[in-house]
Amino acid sequence: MPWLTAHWLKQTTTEKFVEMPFIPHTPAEVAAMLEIIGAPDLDALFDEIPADLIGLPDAALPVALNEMEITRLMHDRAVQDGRWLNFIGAGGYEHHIPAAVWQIVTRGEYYSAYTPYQAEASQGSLQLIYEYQTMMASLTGLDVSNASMYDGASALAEAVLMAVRAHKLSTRVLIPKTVSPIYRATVKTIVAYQGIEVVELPYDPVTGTTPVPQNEDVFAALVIPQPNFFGQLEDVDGLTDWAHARGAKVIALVNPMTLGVLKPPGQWGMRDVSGVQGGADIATGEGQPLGAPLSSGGPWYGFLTCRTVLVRQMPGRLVGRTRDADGHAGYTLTLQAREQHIRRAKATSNICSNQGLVIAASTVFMSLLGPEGLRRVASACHANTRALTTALTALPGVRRLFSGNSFHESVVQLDRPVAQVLQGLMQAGILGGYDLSQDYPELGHALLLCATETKTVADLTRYTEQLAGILSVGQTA
Amino acid sequence: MPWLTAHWLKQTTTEKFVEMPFIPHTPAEVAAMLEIIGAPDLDALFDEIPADLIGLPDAALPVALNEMEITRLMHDRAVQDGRWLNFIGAGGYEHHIPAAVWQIVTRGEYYSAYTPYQAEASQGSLQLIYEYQTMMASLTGLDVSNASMYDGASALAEAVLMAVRAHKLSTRVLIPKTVSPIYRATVKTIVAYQGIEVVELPYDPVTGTTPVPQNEDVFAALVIPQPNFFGQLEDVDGLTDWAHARGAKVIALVNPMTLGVLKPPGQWGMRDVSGVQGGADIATGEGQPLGAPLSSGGPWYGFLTCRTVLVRQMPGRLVGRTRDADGHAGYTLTLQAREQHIRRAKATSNICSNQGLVIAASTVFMSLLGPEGLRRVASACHANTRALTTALTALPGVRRLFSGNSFHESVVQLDRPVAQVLQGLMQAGILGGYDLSQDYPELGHALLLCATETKTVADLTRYTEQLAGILSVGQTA
Amino acid sequence: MKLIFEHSVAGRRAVAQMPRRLDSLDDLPEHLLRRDEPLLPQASELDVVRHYTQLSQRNFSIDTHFYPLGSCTMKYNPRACNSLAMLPGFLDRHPFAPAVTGQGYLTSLYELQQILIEVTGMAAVSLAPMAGAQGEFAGVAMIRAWHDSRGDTARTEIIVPDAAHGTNPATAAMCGYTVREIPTDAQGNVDLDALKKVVGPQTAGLMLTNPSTLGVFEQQIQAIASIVHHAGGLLYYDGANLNAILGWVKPGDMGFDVIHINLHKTFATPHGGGGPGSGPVAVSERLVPFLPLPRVGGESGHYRMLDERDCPRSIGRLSGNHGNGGVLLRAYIYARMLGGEGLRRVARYATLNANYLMARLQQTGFDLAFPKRRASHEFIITLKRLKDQTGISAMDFAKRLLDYGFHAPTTYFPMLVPECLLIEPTETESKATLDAFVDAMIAIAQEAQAQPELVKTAPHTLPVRRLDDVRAAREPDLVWSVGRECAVR
Amino acid sequence: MKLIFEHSVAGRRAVAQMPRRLDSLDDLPEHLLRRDEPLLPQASELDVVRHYTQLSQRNFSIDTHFYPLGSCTMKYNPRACNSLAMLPGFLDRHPFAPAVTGQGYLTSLYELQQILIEVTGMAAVSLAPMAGAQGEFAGVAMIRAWHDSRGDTARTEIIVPDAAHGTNPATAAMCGYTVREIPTDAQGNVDLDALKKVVGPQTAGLMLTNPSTLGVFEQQIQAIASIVHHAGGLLYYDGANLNAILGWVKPGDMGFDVIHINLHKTFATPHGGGGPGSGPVAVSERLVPFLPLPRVGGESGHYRMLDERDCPRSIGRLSGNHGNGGVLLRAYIYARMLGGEGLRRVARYATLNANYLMARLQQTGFDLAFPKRRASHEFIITLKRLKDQTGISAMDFAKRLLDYGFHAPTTYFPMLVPECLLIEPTETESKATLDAFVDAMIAIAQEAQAQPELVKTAPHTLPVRRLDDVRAAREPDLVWSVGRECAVR
Ligand SMILES: Cc1ncc(COP(=O)(O)O)c(C=O)c1O
Ligand SMILES: Cc1ncc(COP(=O)(O)O)c(C=O)c1O
Repeated sequence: MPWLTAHWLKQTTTEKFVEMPFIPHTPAEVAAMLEIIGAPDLDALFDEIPADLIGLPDAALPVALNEMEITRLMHDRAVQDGRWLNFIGAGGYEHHIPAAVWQIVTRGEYYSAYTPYQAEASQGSLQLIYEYQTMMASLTGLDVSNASMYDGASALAEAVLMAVRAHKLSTRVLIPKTVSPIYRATVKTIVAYQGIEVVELPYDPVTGTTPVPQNEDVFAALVIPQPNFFGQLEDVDGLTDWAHARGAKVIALVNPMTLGVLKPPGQWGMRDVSGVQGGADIATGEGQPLGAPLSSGGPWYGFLTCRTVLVRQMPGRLVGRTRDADGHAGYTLTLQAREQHIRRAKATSNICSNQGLVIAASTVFMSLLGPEGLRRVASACHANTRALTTALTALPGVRRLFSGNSFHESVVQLDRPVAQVLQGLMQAGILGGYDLSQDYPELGHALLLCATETKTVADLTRYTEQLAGILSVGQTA
Repeated sequence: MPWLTAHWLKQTTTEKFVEMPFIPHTPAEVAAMLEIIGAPDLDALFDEIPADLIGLPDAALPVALNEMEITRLMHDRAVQDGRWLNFIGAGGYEHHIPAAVWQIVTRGEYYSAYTPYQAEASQGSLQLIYEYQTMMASLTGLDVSNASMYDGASALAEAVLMAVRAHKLSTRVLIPKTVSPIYRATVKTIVAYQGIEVVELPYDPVTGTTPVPQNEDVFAALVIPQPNFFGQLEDVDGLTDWAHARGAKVIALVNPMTLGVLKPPGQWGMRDVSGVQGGADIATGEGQPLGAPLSSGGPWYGFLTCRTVLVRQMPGRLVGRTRDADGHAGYTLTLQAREQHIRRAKATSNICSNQGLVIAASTVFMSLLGPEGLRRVASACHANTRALTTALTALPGVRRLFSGNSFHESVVQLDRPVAQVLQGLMQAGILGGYDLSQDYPELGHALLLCATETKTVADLTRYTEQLAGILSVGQTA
Repeated sequence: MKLIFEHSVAGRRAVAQMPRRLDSLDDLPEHLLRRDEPLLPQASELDVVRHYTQLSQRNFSIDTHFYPLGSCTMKYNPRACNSLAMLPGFLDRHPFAPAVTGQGYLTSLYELQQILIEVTGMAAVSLAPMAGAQGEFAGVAMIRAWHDSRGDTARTEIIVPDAAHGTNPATAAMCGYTVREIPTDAQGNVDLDALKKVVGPQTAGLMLTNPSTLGVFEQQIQAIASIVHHAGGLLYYDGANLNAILGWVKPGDMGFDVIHINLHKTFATPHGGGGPGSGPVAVSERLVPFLPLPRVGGESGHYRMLDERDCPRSIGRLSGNHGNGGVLLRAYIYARMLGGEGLRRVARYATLNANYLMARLQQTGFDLAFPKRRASHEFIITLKRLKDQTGISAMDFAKRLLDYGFHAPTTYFPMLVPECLLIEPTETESKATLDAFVDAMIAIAQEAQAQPELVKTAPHTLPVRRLDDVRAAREPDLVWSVGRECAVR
Repeated sequence: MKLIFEHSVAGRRAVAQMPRRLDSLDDLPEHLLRRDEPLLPQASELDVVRHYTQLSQRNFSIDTHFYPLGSCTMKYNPRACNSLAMLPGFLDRHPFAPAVTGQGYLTSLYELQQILIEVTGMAAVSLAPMAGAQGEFAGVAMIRAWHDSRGDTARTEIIVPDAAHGTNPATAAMCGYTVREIPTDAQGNVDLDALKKVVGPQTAGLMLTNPSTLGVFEQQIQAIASIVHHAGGLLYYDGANLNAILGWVKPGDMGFDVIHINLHKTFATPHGGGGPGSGPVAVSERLVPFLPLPRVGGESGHYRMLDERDCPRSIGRLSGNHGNGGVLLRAYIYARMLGGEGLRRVARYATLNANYLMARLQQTGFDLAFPKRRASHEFIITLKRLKDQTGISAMDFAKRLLDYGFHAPTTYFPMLVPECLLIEPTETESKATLDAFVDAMIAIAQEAQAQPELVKTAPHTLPVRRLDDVRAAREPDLVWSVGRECAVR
């Protein structure tokens, strides 16, 4: 067992675990059941399987741990992963999650239920999703929302597919380089085999935003990130109107937490460009900031909202309100003719299981925060990042990289390799941000910073002082 | 605010928190409500209170923290209290508690319900208590159980009061010195003003158990601990028969976890002492081992079971099964004429709130373990303590203090002050046991050890090696 | 529903929850070992999880229902208090682990002590009592210890108003005192003349709740205090109703010498279907030496439990450890989330809700027990008139409320008001909920006239119909045994 | 029940859940800011807790009900998996935090990879796919990448049996393939002749579930594999039904080249009312370079995520991070609690339960879709005869089961069996539960004859009666807005 860690070996014993965790059968019951079946023994139940396919017990697998043993092992591992003062954002954000959120959604009734196909026995999940859809549609300023996609990056890919299906004429999609590089990579994987051409748009090195392109062939959709990957605010109105004027769809890629204060995609554009309908057509993004823990990256969820005209292009599940036999309101999965279990090869997507429990958490989260809570959290993130950026850029060797407006995240440039500085900060228990130099070498020693509402003044000071220390050492050396 | 910790000050701001956590009222609602009441403002609602009694806001109290702030504060504090390898028992025992236990009982329906006075709206709590009563009665081998007392020590005091009420002739109660000193202290506090005389019985310094007394005046009850505070097994049969022969009641003080393997109190005695009814009359003890976390000592619970003839002397709540208007089974609080809210000054006790949620946990715990689980846990504790004792007493300077049988805990004697050794073990992250020299100076450098089922072979080895190291240093110095 | 025992199958085990094997007990003599098998369920983990999850749904609770149970302060129990008090660092600590391993815990408790001292206006507090009744015991025991310490052993009586909670007289009796009950006047105040008559050199003290369990503030409290003090007695404050005056009136300022606080009421810790509660006891200067043990002392970074060596005159210990620690942590977290101002707001809005609900019910035709008085955080209506007219009792009315999705108010307590409902909405309920409750009350009052049988046989929509309490007491069925299955729903 | 929005009151706030103040946004231009207020509830914490607690009680779930939903493997989700995966150390870690800060997490994932490799008999695995369907996507994309890498670009078709789950054809289409459906024979096996007819140089691969969604083991699997391989195609294994053969038959041994595993089925992670799932994809040696990213590599103490630099031929990333980490932890914990033997027992007892239930239902008169076959971990009954006799459809029958406290089996899937119920009891249910289910089935069959209306209009005891799906689709009401309150129960 070369892949077993030393710890694992210590935790197991060589003794055979002859009992059956989670299986309730007693020997007497097994005998009675076999008799009803008319089978001599359990092995007989596998007698239709070609004998040469049946394998022996797998010696390489460890013996069972009881709950006490696995508890100790996982506690050790969780403690080992420790507690860090985190300033990384870049698509995943540390926010306070009210204790009520996960206490409620891990109730067995939500946690251990299946997809609500039997509507009458699933009104809890269904009504909750209907409430979720309402919240997300309103937050993004669009008409309808589905019941979630896997995550923000894959949701963007589905939005691209949706837009291309809706456009019919072109399969070109424009994605600015100010969209997260990982999102761009994901889109490419997912749309790769459907003949879609992804064109990347350059950014202005001064503002870190996407200029309105001068000239473009016909294209199906433009993706507009807001705030963009650098935390810079794009000219969403100009870009929206430009794309609409060319008959393309606009896909807004947004951090939903920031929509407490930033203009919702449904209201982008509409500046006196006569004859052009304003507002993004589709909005998508990562739902994690609304109640999902960081958890090394998942489970999070992707949200997807759109205009009513696009609803039949929507992938994934939709819940609708209807009436029961007595005329009372009730909820059910609807418009299923879009989905794989009905439409099979012609479905809008192959998605089946989604991120149900995470949107349940998100719904409770949004209910607890309400419009004012969302507004305050977004503003606090902005204020904290602004304060941190100001403090850090007051240090010698640190400067703000972009002009223009940033929100919630910002980029600073250092006088030495970012990796080396981050290493130093880790000695002080600080995760100092996201190193941009791998994905954007042209930006030099660029560091993406994020200080959410979870950071206190003392935290910001600690970061600043530690960075000052690290940079000064380098300077004297 | 001299009593505020530095941390506290850092966590608060001087800003005024003008909003109302957990209070839902909006200004408009307050105005509408005052109008219905016919009061000009909120202050008017206090107008019957003498003005000179109404105080000003208390400047010494801190400002509110939001949930995010208190979460960080409490996480810091919990981490500060850390993780120790614990070998202390002495009345509180570290056991594995299945994850299901507290996930279930902290469901709002159990957690936030009141005492089940409205039976029809409380069948959940009531049926659960009926199940609990059944389990505890069976575990102790007696007829009935109440729905809990505060903890083991106070339950022992109530058992003493019960026995004295039942006996009518004497108010003397015999309590061996092998009962936990803290339990003895608690009994004294609680029975102090009811004219009860507590007589302490000496123990045999060789066996660490209570000899059958040679001669005693008439007394109401004898308390018999099993295992006793030293982990030694008392001659429960001999003591029971001796007390019964003298017309006294027997109160068994037991660790319920050990009843998976030790003879239950209801079966003590009965050795051909003709004409004497066998078995303890009352059993009591600390319920913590059955599913309550150590939690620095609480909330735990005291259990109390007895023979049917004593049920009207029982303090606390009892749940009975009855029928509803349709003849179906249902559960309700019963025999309330014993209790303070009916009988007032003549009640069996003043107890009102008990430890409901903890016995709920205990009921789920016992259901998960079943008879076999209890048997195995008790045996594993015994085997681990035995193995540890054997390993430690193989070290020079360590010897077993008592002869005879011990169970689950044991006493060793060291060649130097226990406090000093425990200090050394703490350097290695080990809490090495309970120092008996304060309460039993006559025993010398005596240390009470406990290794429950949570300890692995590696843990025992770590303790042994660390102790060896500490003792050897002393010897060379 | 079936009992868990009825899911039991011989030999079934939730294997993940037990050690892998049965260790040998060879070293122990046969006669000390158990021979029979205890009646515990033999069930799988799924059996157990499903049974207790389903069972939970047969409860009303704050998290699911409005629960206006008078004298019980059923306010929202913040979920953060639960999760933070259950962090592994807190759960895993042994009570006998050295203080240095528990500074996080001890700091929280020390600060809670300080908060309680501030809001009560007392000199010191002990967190040891595990519920209100145990706080009362500690308090009355301290009164007795104080008299004893002064050689004043002739004091044999405790005075208790007739409206008092049953724990008050029961406690006095446990402390060896004779109880002298005094009546209430028509306005719900203590009858001063009666008090003057019973007070004397035999008076050890008086126990009082203020606001009283009648839902009104005892206005003559200062006079009462001076009468009792003058006679050499001490004043005990039953703090069960502290929610009504928290942060506005300090029991210490009213002249009380000793007080308990029900943290599971005023400080929002859960009632847990019966407990655990927590009943810290606070005292004025002269009683400080007698406080029960342990208490948290020391200073920041070096807190520790004070014991008999630190406090030799203490009445002693009430339990094996230090109170209900997990409950104390929840109360502390709650207090910190409210802060000084927030604690003060509790009384203000609890009082607003009670007075609003009282006004609305009065305006819709219900009879108040004390129509001339302000409500405190609770109030009483009496259904005597309805009972006389229709035969519908307070109990019938209460049961019918359950059908409307509301937990019933407290019934038949205090006993001096006939057919009474003691209603305590608490500050965490919204106007919309109170209005819905009024609607239900009106609807039932109409049903009482139009379809009295419907009310008399309520509830109709709960897991069981009206239960036979008489049968329960007459033929006690307190434990189950094999073969005792019976018809269930 | 009311919607959460109907509890909303302008200006109400759950204050403890938000920063104390609104920080200034002065530095931002007006035109980028929001002007209107989003439609989120304005509610108190109690409003929210009560609403969602009550709402939860309107769900069936494993924790409350037997849930024999075919093809979904609704087995017990151990509670320890939940609490351990949610330890703060795991929850708080940022996905971009350096690997050195996540060795506890990465070690668990690495070991999970190894466990999956062992039980599937494949060469390597990627945990990245976030559900079965995404695993399928990754698998078919790898098939395509492999053909492409060999310059074999003429392969444009994926073969799928008619019994396949909808995700199979949908996935093939997403990967740019044309779907060729092949029929099933009377015994539930793939029609080999039909297969031989469609296979050819245009065949990229075949997707198969084995045991199939018909509840039977495809016995000719080795022949199928050789036909497809011979034609140059690859074999995809839809692992949704792995529970039936876990530890006994390895997909790798059957000749599959690529496989996904639904951890939320076979590995007991919760379905969460729709997700999150997890669909790791495993491959034989030749496809290893194409596995999706990231994957966990490195060695003990130095695990890290492999990326494009490590695996330049990968089909790429499927999501922003590394799959559903929290789900992966739950699956890992489950696997460790079962151990090698326990994993093997899963298939044995899942199969026992299915065959027992099948035998009992057959013996009481129900028609099996494949009466001559063994059940795998699930089986199909057809109610066609009943429908013809009484007009009671499989859907009616299913709805009536809800009244009896059982979740309905899967209805109308696979589509080729008329009026079918696909029944999967799973290994964690007891004989007593299966027997109770049979009793309910018999009772409903009798009702169908005696009181058909009762069955046709079921359910009768749930929070709502039968819902109008047609209306839902015809007049879509997908979001709420103020003024759209309607009659509720
Ligand atoms: C007025 C009053 N005093 C005392 C008590 C006793 O408190 P506990 O139940 O915490 O012992 C109560 C509890 O209901 C009460 O209402
Ligand atoms: C046979 C089969 N294949 C694939 C899937 C899709 O899996 P997922 O829902 O995880 O995407 C399912 C799920 O129901 C299934 O039953």
